[in-house]
Amino acid sequence: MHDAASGVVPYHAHQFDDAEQQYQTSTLGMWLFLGQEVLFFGAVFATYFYYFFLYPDAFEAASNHLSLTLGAFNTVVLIGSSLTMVFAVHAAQHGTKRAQMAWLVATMILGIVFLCVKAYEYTHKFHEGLVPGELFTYHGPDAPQHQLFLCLYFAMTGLHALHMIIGIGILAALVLLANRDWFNAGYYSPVEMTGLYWHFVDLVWIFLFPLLYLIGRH
Amino acid sequence: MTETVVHEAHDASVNYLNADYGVRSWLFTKDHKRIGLLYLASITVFFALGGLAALMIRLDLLTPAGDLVRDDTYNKLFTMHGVVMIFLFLIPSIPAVIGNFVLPLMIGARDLAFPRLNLASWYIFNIGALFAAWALLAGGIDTGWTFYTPYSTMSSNSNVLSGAFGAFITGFASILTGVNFIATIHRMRAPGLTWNRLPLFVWAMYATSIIFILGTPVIAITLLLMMIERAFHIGLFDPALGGDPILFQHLFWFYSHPAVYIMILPSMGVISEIITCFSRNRIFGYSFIAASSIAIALIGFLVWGHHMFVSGQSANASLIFSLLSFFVAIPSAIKVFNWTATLYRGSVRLQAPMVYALGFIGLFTIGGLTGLFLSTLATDVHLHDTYFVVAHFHYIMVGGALMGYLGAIHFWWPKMTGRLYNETLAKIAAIIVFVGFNLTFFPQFVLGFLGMPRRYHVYPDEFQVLNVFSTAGASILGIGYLLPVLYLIWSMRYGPKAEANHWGAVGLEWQTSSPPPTENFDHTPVVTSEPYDYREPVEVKKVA
Amino acid sequence: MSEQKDSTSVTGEQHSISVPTYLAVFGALMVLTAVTVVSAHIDLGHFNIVVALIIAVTKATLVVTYFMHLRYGTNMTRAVLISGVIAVFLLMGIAIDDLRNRHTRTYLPFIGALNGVRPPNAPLPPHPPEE
Amino acid sequence: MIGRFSLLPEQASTIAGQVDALYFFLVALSAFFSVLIAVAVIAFAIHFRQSKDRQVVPSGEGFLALEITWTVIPFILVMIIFGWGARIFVTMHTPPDDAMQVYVVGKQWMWKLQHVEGRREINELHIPVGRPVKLLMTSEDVIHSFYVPAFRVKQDAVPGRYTSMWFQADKVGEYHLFCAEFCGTQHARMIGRVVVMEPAEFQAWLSGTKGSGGDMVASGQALFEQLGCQSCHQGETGARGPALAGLFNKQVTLADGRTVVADDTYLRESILNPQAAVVAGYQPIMPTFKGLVSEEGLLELMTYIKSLPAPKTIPADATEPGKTHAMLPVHGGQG
Repeated sequence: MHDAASGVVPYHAHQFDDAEQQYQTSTLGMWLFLGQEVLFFGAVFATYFYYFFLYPDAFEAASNHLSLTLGAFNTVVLIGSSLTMVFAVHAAQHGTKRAQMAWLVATMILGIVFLCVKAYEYTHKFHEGLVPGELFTYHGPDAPQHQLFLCLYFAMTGLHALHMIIGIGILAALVLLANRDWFNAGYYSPVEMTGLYWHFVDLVWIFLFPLLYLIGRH
Repeated sequence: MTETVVHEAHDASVNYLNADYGVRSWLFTKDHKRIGLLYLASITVFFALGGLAALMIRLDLLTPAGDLVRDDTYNKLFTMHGVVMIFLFLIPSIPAVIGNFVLPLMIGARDLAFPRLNLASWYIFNIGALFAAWALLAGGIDTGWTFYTPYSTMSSNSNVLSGAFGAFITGFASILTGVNFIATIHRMRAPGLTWNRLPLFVWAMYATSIIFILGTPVIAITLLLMMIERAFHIGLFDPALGGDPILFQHLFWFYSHPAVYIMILPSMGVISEIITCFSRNRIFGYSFIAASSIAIALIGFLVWGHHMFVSGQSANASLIFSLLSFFVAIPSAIKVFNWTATLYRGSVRLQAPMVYALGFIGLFTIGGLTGLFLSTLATDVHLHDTYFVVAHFHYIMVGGALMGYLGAIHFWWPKMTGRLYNETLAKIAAIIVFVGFNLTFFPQFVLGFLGMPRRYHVYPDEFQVLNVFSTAGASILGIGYLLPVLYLIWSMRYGPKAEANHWGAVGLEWQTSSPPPTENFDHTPVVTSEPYDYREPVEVKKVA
Repeated sequence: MSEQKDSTSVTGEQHSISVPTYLAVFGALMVLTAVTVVSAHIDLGHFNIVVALIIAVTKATLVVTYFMHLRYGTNMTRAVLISGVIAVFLLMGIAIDDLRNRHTRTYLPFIGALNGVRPPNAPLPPHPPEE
Repeated sequence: MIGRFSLLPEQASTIAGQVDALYFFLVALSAFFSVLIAVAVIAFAIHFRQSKDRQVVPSGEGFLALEITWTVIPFILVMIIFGWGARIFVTMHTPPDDAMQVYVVGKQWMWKLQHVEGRREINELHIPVGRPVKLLMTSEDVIHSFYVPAFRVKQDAVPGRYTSMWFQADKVGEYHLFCAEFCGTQHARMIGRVVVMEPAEFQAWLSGTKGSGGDMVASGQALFEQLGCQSCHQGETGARGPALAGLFNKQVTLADGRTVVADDTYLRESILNPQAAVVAGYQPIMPTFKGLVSEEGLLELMTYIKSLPAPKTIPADATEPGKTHAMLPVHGGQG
C-alpha cells in the first residue's frame, strides 16, 4: 500500500476489504448523491426556464430588481471559497494539522460572508416590498410575472443558501476532527467528500448568478 | 458452483438475530439484515392502514348513493389509500426489506457500502411516514395522492401541507437506499462475480436504484413548490397570477411514472429468482432479462406524458408520449416470455413462492396488456380517469408488485428467520389472494369501459352490480392478506428449524447458514460458474 | 461498465493536482465571471441567455474536472453526472416543447397526412371570397 | 340509455364506432396473449412437474432467434396500434369548420353551458342530432374534465385558458355527462345529461323560452359599449386601438415583430393581459379588464367581436398598421 512508507496504517470499516476499496466506494457514493442533487436543483431550473420561455420580457424586467454588484461579489466570494476548499483537501492529504484547520476555517469564513450578503439582499427585498405573497407591493406592469420571478429567485437562492448552511456545519465538524489529528495521507476521504459537496454548491451558484442577475442588463 | 464448501461455522448457534439483545441493539443496529426487518415491521403497519382505507372505500361503493360515509370523508379515504399504499408501502417494500436483507448476501459482501446511511434511511422514512400518517388521521387530505393544483393549493382546506411534507421526507429515505445499492453493487462484489454473473434480482435492484437517484428529487421539488404555492399564494401554479397548472402535472409525473417502475422492477427481480429455483432450470435469456430491467428504468423517464393526454397538453406532445410509451412495453413483454420459457424442460415444484410467482406472471401479463389501452391515444381519451385505469394499475401494483413481495417474503423467510412456515396453509392463502384479486379488479375493467369515472363517491345505478362484485372480491382479498401475517408470525416462534439451503437454491445467499451470522459469510465466497446453474441437484449440506 | 473491483486503479493521490494548477483554474474562473458580466451588458436580444449559459457551462466543467478531481475519477462517476444532466435536459426539453406547441396544433407530418388534415400552422389560405 | 344495466356502453357519436373498433381489437389482442401465456405456464408446470426419477438437464442459455421473434412481433403490433390510435386522435382534435359553437364554463361542482343563440343551461346540453358541435371550455376555479362516455370524448377544462373539443351525435337520446378530473368535495355530483334531439325539435327548444339574456352577440355588444371599448376600437384611422372587424383567425403582427393568429386565446389574453401582445403600430395603453369581466362576459365580448363582419374593401392583410379602410360600425348580425 502506498502509505506503508509513511508508516500510517489506513483505517477502513469492516465491510470493506481495504482502504483503497473504501475510498473508491465513498467517492462513488458521494457522486451518486451529487447526481441526485443535480436533479433536485434541475427541477427548479426547469420551472425557471418554463416560465422564462412563457414571459421572457417580464422576467428580464424583473431581474433588474436584483443588485448586480452584490451578485457578482457573491460569485467571486463563492469561487474563492472553492479554492480554499481545494487547498483544505490538499492539506488534509499532505499538509500539517494547522494548515488543514486554517484552510477549512477560511472556507467557512467565505461561506459565512456569502450568507451575510444574501441575508442583506433578502432584508433589502423586504423593505422594498418585493417579497412574494401578501407583502408584495410592486404594482408596475406585469406585476404577477415579477412576483413569479421573485418567487423563483427566493426558492432557488433559498435552497442554495440552505445547502450552504449545511456545508458550513459539516466544515465546522471537520475543523474539530482536524484538531484531533484525524486526517492524514491514509485517511482523508471525509474532507474530500465535503470538498465535492462544496464545489457542487458553488457549481449551482455559477448557474444561478447569470440566470437571476444578468438576464435583464441589456 | 462455489468452490468453498460451507464448513462448520465457528459457532453455528450465534446468528444475526441472537448476536445481541435489547431495544438498543435493534434501534442502533448497522447490520443490513436487521434494518431489513425494521423496514418490514414499519411497512406492515402502513400496509394495514392502507388496506383498511381500501376496505372502507369498497364498502362505501356497495350502494350508488354511497351511504357509509359523507362525500369529503370518502375523498379523504381514497387519498389515504393512495398516499399510504404508494409512498409508505409499495415504494419501500421490496427494495428496503428484501433488497436490504438479501442484496449483500447475494453479492458476497459483509454489509452494504454505507451502513450508517442505511439506518438513517429507516429513521428518515419513519419520521416522514409519521408526518403523513398524522396528517391523514388528524383530519385527512382530500386532494388524492396526485395533489393536483390548483385544487391542492387554492381550494382544498385539508392537511395538504403536512401530508405533502411527510411524502417529501420519505423521498430522502428512497434516495439514501438508492445511493447505498448502486455503490454496493459497483464496488463490493465477491471475487469472480462479474456483471454477467450477477443474480437478476441484483440487476433489478440496480435499475430501481437508478430511478431512485434520478426521479425522487424531482417529486421532492414538486411537493416543495406546491407547499410554497399553498402557503404564500404566489402564483407558481395559479393561473390567475400567470402560473400554469399543467407544469405541475409535468413535474409530478416526471417522477411518478418512473415510480411505478420502482414498484414493479424489484418484483420482476424476485420472480426471476423464484422461477429458476422452483423449476430447477437455468434462466432463459439471462442477458435479455437483465438488459430489459435497465431498459425499463431508462425509457421509463421518457413516457410520463401519457397521464396527461386529455389535460390540455399539446397534441404534438401527446403523440410523442404515446409513441414512447409503446417502446417501454416491449421489455416487459420480453421478460414475461423469458420467464415462461424458463419453465420449459424444468422440474417444477409448486410450493408457495412458486404459486405466487406463477400468479404474478398471469396477473402482470393482464396488467401490462391493459396498459396498451391507456397508451393508445384514441382509447385513452375515453378510458382516462375511469375505473379502467384503476383496474390497470391495481393489476400491476397488487397483482404484480404485491404478489412478488409476498413470494419474496415466503421464498427468503427460512433465510431471514431460520424457521419454516406451514406449506399447505401458505398455498391456500396464495390461491385465496389470486381469486379474491381477480374478483375485485376484473369487473372494474368493464366499469371503466362503461365510463364510470374514478374517485366517485356516488355513481349512476346501472354500475351497481359490478361494484357489488368488486366489493365481494375485496373482502376475499382482505382475508387472503391476513393469513400470511398470522402463519408467518406463528412460524417465528413455533415453526420447525430450516436448514441453510431449504429450497436447494444456487444463490450465494444460500451458501451461508440460516439465519446468517452478522458477518454474513465465514470467509468471502468465490464465484466460478454462471448464475442459476442447476446442472446437478444441490445436496443440502447439513450445517451443525 | 467499470471493472469489477478495480484494485489496480490508484486512488486520487498519485494524480493529486499541483497548487499552480488550482490557481490557474481559479484565475480562469475569475476571468470567465468578468466576461459573463460584461457580455450581459451587450444587447444580443435572445442570444444573451445562450451566451450566459455557455460561459456558465465552461466554468462548471472547469470546476468539475479540476476542483472535483473528475479528471482522474472512474468512468462510473462521470456517467452519474452526465445521466443527471441528461435527465434534467429531458424534463426541460419536453415540457417546454409541449408549451411551445400548445396553441399551434402541429402534428407529426406522417400522422396528419394520413388523415388528409391540413396542419393548422401551415400558411392560411388566401382571403376567402365574399360569400 | 341512462339507468339500464348493460355490459357495453352506448355508441352515440360518429367517433364512438371507430374507438370501439380499436378497443375490441385491443381486447382480442390482450385475450390472445393472456391465454397464450397462461396455457403455456400451466402446461409447462404440469408436464415438467418434479418427478423423482427424471434427471434434470437444464435447457440452453436461450435462443437468439426466439428472443428476436418475440421482440419484433410485439413491436410491429404496437406500432400498428399506435398509428391507428393516433389517426383517430387527430380526427378528434380537428373540428369541422361548420361546427355549432357552445361555450362551457366549469365551476366548482356545476357545468354552465351557453349556446351562441343565448340559451344558457346548467348541467344540461341540448344538441341537434347529426350536426358537429364544438365546445370551447374553461374553468373558473380548479381543473374539471368534460366527459360524455357515450360519445367517447373527454377534455379537461383548465382555469386560465381555453381548451376545445368536438363531437357529432348520431343517435337521439339522453346520455350521461360526468366530471372526470377530481375537483373537490362534490366531484361525484358534478354530473348532468346531454340531450340529443331532432333538428326541428332542437330549433323549437332553442327559440322557446328565451334564456336569461338576449343572444350572445347582443349582450356582447352591450358589454362592449358599457366597458367603453368603442372609445379606442371604433376602427377609424388614427384610432388608439386596432380595428376589431374581421379580426378573428387573421394573422396579427405584434410590436416585437412576432406574428400570431388572432384565435380565442389571443382575444382572451388581449382583454385580460393587454401588455402581453401589443399590436404593431399601437401604444400599450390598454388597461387590463381582469376582474371587471366575468368568464361569461368574456365569451360574450368575443362572440360580438367575431360577429363583426370584415368590411368589403379589405386588402389581403387587414391588420397592416396605418392602412386606412372604411368600416361602418355594423350592428351585430347573425354570428
